[in-house]
Amino acid sequence: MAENVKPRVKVPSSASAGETVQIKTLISHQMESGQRRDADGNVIPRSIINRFVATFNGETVIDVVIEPAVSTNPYFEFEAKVPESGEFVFTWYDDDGSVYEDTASIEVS
Amino acid sequence: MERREVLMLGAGAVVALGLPLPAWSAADDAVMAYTGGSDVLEGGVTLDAPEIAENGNTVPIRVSAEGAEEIVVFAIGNPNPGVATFRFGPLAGSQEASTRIRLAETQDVVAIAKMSDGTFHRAVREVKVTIGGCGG
Amino acid sequence: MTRFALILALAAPLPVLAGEIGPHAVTYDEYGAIEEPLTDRPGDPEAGVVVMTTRGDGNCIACHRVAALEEYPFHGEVGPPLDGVAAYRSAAELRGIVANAKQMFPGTVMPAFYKSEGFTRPGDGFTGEAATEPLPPLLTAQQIEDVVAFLMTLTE
Amino acid sequence: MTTRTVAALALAGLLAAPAWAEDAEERLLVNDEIEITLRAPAPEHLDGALPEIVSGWVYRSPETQDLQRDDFDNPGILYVDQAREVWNAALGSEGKSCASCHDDPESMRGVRPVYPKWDEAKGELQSLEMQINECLTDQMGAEAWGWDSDDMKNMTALLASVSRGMPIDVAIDGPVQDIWERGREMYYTRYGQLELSCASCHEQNYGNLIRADHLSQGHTNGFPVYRFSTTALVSQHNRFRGCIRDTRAETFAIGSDDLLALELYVASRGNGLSVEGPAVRH
Repeated sequence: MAENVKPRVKVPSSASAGETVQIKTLISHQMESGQRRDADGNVIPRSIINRFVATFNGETVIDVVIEPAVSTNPYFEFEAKVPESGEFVFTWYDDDGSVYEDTASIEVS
Repeated sequence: MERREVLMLGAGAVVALGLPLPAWSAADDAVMAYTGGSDVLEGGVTLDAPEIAENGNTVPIRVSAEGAEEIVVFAIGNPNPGVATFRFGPLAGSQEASTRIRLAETQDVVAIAKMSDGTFHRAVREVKVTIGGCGG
Repeated sequence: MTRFALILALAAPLPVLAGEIGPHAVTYDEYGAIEEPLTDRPGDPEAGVVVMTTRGDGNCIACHRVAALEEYPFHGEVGPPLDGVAAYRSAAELRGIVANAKQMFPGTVMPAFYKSEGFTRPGDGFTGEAATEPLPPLLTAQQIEDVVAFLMTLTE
Repeated sequence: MTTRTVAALALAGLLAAPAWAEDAEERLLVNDEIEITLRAPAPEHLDGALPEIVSGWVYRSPETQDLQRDDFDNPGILYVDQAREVWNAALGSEGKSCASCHDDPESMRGVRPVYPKWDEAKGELQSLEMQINECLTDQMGAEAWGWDSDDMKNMTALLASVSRGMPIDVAIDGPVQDIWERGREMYYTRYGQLELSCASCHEQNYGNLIRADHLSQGHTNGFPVYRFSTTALVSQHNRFRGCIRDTRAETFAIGSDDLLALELYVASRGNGLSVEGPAVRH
């Protein structure tokens, strides 16, 4: 597992039914591209987060396939529809098999 | 300046002059592989990116295409042109997303939206990646 | 940088090629100009363009704007624009300025491109490590002549 | 490159000078609450060398500037979060955490603006790094952190973040005066084969482009900074070291008395600008 991987998510705590809300996510990750070389000239192996998925109450909001061209500390911003109160689940998949997850609840009135 | 970039820029100028395009590059193969050779329409998708990126390691981009099932982003001048594929689910509030990407050099960034009716739409933005003044 | 590192590795003491005036032997006139070309071979303006636009070489456009070099992106503003410089400077003056501008303009920020000693904490290229003087100058005698030849094409 | 390609390039209009600073919205309100002072009167000790002092933020592109407006967008805050966890961890033989003596990190508001600072008991000028290590070794019974280690950069970023908006206010008189003068001498010394001083770029040419780099006044109020070039936090000494190396000089060691003197002098040039760290730079 890559070191010090820590997700952050920004989701409003409340919304009205059917409203579109803005979501931001950021995760600390080196996103080693597989293109760089170390001091001895050896290629540093690729090690990235290759997929990011956001769901709300089990339904998909966005599903992103990530290539090494996404920057260190991957950032995503997008919008979600919230028909009722519930929970967002954010999942990041690492090349090394690690899965990082964060959740956020929203109260819909 | 890399040869590939020179070729691409040259191609841009040729298009501007209304001359026939030269042969496809490897990057175009990636686009072709994605669209399966279908016609790609201009417009219907928006790609926002800075005209000049202060550092190629972190270039903010935003893609948007109303009615898209997914939007794929290619960085035509990178060693591997693929950047990201955004698939929008039933609870997407819009077919829009922002992220930060790496660009190896000045180049065209391409967004291709696959619409729910099966058509493909394209937007292209040139991003100039700055050259620092210091160091060798 | 790699290139400089190589030269540094190969070059102590400094070789001065036949038909060249080494950094020590250069004569500046009272205004800081160098009348005599530094090499027997005339400067090549096209080679001068490469020196002027290559990071790690002269990289002149890091500080100077040159309209004739517009196809090379990003020109700096630290020094004056060089458009039309040949209309008001002689080759001897330009040679002197490129070799060591401080002879003409004391206190200028411009580095001396044909100087090999007298530095404070001289380093081994961009490694941050110490280096022993004399150092190879930033540009060779021929590169200086190439740059001067290009600058002399900037008549307007 | 062939002549034809060159012509094509010219037609494609490749050259465009970045001209962003003048258009940038010149206000930085972090998280809609922390007002950052972007311009301040030059300190008297500068004797008119600068008409005013200006934050390096002003010279960055709008896209880079925007990342500093909201902590969520600022990648440097990821490292602040890591330091918050360390803050509460018992680290040494004494079983104490930072929080054991200092409560929460917010209680450290006001510390960052006055460093580097004279330590009366030790009789030495201390950077924030040295003070943190003094806590680790003398109070907590822990190993000192490397000056440029991740733990250290993260912790200095945390301490900076809780003082954001406060004016830099380092003392330059009394016992530190000689050190400050040594720093000033370094600032104006033209090092290396390129014979460039700090002043060559950051006093004589701020606001000008060097190639595509928009030169700033070189203040340190944003340190540690998150730099795109390394996509990591960068300490003040590391940055000084890199600049001096880029003059083709024998550079100075991180943590050396030389760089500490330079740190004090450069900090004093920014007296009056806000603490911004972790700032975002290119």
